[in-house]
Amino acid sequence: MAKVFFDHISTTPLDSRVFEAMKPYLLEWYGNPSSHIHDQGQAALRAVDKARSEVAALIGAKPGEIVFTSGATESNNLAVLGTAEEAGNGKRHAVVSGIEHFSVMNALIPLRNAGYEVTVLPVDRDGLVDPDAVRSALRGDTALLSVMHANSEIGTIEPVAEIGRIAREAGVPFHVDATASAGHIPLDVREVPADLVTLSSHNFYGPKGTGALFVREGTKVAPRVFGGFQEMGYRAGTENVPGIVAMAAAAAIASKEMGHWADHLGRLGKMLWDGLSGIPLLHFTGHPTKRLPGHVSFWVEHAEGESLLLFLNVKGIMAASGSACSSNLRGQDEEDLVASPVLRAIGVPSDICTGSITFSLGKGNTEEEVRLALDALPRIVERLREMSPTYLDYQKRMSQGG
Amino acid sequence: MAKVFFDHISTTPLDSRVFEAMKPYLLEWYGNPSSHIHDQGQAALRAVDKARSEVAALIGAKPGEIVFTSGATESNNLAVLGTAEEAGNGKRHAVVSGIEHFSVMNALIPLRNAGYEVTVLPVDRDGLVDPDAVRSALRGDTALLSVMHANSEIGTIEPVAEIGRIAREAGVPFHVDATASAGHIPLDVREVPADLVTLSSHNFYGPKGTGALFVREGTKVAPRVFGGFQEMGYRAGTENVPGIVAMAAAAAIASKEMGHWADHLGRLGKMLWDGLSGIPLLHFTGHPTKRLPGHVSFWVEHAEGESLLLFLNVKGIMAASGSACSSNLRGQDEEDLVASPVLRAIGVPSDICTGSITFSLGKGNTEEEVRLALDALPRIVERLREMSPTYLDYQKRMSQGG
Amino acid sequence: MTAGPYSAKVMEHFMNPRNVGEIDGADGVGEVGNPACGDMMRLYLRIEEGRVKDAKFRTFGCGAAIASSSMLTEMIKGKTVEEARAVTNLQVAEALDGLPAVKIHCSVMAEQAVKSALDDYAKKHPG
Amino acid sequence: MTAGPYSAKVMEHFMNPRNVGEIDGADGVGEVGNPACGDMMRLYLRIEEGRVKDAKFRTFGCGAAIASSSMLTEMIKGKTVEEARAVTNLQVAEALDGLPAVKIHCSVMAEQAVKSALDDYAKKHPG
Ligand SMILES: Cc1ncc(COP(=O)(O)O)c(C=O)c1O
Ligand SMILES: Cc1ncc(COP(=O)(O)O)c(C=O)c1O
Repeated sequence: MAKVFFDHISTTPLDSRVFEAMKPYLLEWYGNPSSHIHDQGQAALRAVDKARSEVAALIGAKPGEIVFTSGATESNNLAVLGTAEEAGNGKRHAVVSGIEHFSVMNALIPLRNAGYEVTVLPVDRDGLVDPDAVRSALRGDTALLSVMHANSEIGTIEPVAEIGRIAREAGVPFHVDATASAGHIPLDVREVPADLVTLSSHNFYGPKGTGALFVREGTKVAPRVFGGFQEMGYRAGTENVPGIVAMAAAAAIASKEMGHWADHLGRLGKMLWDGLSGIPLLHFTGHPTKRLPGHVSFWVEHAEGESLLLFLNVKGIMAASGSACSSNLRGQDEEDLVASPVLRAIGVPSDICTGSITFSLGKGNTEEEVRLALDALPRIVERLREMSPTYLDYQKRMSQGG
Repeated sequence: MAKVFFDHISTTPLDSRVFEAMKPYLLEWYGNPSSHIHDQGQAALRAVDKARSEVAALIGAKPGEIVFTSGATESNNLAVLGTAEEAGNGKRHAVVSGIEHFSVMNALIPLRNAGYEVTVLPVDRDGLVDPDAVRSALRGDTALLSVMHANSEIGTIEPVAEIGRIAREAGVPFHVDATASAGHIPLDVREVPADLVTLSSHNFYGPKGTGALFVREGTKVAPRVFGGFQEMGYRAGTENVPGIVAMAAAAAIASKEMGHWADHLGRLGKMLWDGLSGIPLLHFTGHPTKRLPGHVSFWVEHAEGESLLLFLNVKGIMAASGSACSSNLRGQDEEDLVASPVLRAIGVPSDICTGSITFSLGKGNTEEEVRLALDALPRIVERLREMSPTYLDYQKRMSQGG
Repeated sequence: MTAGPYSAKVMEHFMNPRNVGEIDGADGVGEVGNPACGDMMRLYLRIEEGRVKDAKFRTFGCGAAIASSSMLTEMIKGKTVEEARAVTNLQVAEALDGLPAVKIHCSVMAEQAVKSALDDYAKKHPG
Repeated sequence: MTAGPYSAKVMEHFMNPRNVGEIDGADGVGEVGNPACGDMMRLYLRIEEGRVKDAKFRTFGCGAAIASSSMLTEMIKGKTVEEARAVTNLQVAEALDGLPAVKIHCSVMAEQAVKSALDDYAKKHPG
């Protein structure tokens, strides 16, 4: 059976060119960059330096502004908590959008415990943050503003350039979580006045285990990991050399090819969107045009999300409900499966949130695969609805001319 | 020219079997374990679960007691800071040995800033911690004791079983940094009453970017990375699946083979030690017998360490001065190159610390390579001494019957 | 080894659920759960001579909810009212070769649905 | 591209240092640094008719220290006393095709060694 991967927002397959770039640093050049007195260490150090330039180039940054981390979660934590720590005692206020990822939201918990005030900005039905709301929220004692570039679950792209200018005016450090967008749509820190940008290797065809935080020259961030003097003092610990080399290779490929990918994914996304429009009681989520290419998200009434995804998987189509975290079977309670904070933030009624699906396409997907999904989904929805007591009631209401 | 890698304490080459185990999780099974509703995510989740059992088996732990991290530094930070946070407000005292790695020592900085008292235990000339000193140092308000299993720089193996029993009696959580020892010499948490143990993949023929912390059932550790609900809540962030699978493969291999490796390395180490004994004014460091197999460390008078290492590298022999961090050319100042806190702790006079070398052998090294080193080093030492004004003065003193 | 988070048995019942539907003029109808909580089950029973003669269900919910519903109907058909009432969620879960920990509540829903339907039957057929 | 942390020029001087040794009855001797700080350099000068006729050194130190010493002796040989005194650490570092930032102090040591040796010469040869 054909296997169709439509869950690129949770992770992406490794580009084979990235694997080839990484391989020598697994097999041949295994040195520790801190042990650079000898050939092995020196090769590792040079590889990390080169990688820093390549990742910097993806967003128009300087090499010295790139701090490698273990992933987006660590980068987001470092941005939020590291900046708050450096902001000084007087500044104890943080502003974030209501649709930030858990790795931003939950990093606020220790801040709240320490007495910080947090302003959570609402978003509109399409998931957009209103720049004017940002302007009103920023205060003299605001230590940090965090607004993501694009949302994983609903695909909406935020007006970060405009928001950045507002933050710059107010003198507030501005963090942009670009986990879902980097390597897919352009983000240039020479144009977007962001002070901190989170990048995630495994979201643009690089491997898991490596991320980065852009820290603009002059921005103060306290380290969160203590030990040796790696990463210019921002992050201790022996560098994940093969991971860093691979992330850089992925960044270099994305820098060159993301325009083509976006064209291709834009076409597939439109085809998928148009095809899905035919399913009754299906509602798209996120902004209709300001969205990630190849990202199509929606919820359907009278069919539960997990069942839909399970059925799709049996038919060879792998998708998810948007944020991998919010479909976490390993969560402490069932809450995880039901309540998506993002869908709540855009006003989806909570009794139907559970029928949400995100199809996130990647550069390797084809029209044929979109057709497979368009063929499978309506039947699956139909079948689950036929089993659902709520759909039965709905049909009765309708036939009674409701 | 033959390339001889004698710096296994900074990092080890990846075992080719580990690479083979890792490869499918880079190329074929790229799923995100949190997206486990579909085949890709499910395969990733199962791989991580299996890996957890394999790593647990290396130290006799239960799978649920293994938390994967990005490396030893993060594990040490989590052990120290996570335990302190859970210890409660009354307990504001930490005890560590004087030869812990920076990732333990520097994790104490935020604790000190928060008003913690820290007792640093002295070590003897061989680098051994005295269990009686531990007993006297532990108090009613001690939140944590941290003593490493083996020291990277001087190879000494600490009596962690005995120290653990003292900690257990006193009811103090006991952390053992086993970065340098795990996978090389046995450590079984059913016998050693450690509550927290740090493991590092790249130190036992696994890749960089993955480590683990053993957290004994019932031990309380607050997370340091906030976000999704991965790693049983101890550590947020998408798992480094290939890294975790690889670490587990390395652990499984080590579990089986470490006895053979130790025999082989014991032989090579003895050969090296005996050969080096012939160099005048050379002083071995660390305990003569309670030491890591294949680890030979020493300092020589009248020859500077970096020059020795540089010269050795030119001759194809890669070694380091023990802790990769303490030879960090990228440090903020030259201090890094000169002052090794470990050598100071064992009482090596600071004006000759700079001539310290650690030869750390690995399972792939051969007698032939040891012979190469034994051939090269005396000449290098001789040559550098001939250039040194201090050696000239020494010779004059000697010839004057000094 | 199955591909998904569930046992082969769960998947088999999920893909081919038994006894989906309604019973016209059922002797007992039970409804438990709530779509806002992610699942809802409606169970129809035909009771004859103190035995469950027929059982049908409609469920809105996850794979475990649907499989539990299907398995439950299979398990209670032919049982006496008392035996049916005694079926526990653990029996349902076991019959499905186990459920993930966070999905146990789905089998609880099935157990509650029988009780609810039998209560309805008792109300309609007092004495 | 060289293998180590240093330029090919540094490595060449490190492996084949020029002018290692002493000058018996040197006209000026300078000593700077301290083994406790990781490096120490002793410079011997033979001065004739106001010019550096010969220069020899002994250095305890890292690769950069040895290469800087070697390069320095080459640079000052033949220079007038004034010219030799004017040699800066940056000229030494440049002549070596650069030094890592944390190693610049090694070239400073070389510069100071000349000044120290010339001070010694001036003291011994007043006027
Ligand atoms: C927008 C966003 N930020 C951050 C993260 C965290 O990424 P990771 O789990 O790779 O650390 C995610 C993951 O889903 C995300 O969607
Ligand atoms: C004893 C010990 N613990 C911890 C570490 C930190 O390991 P990593 O840099 O891989 O995080 C080291 C590294 O040299 C070490 O020697």
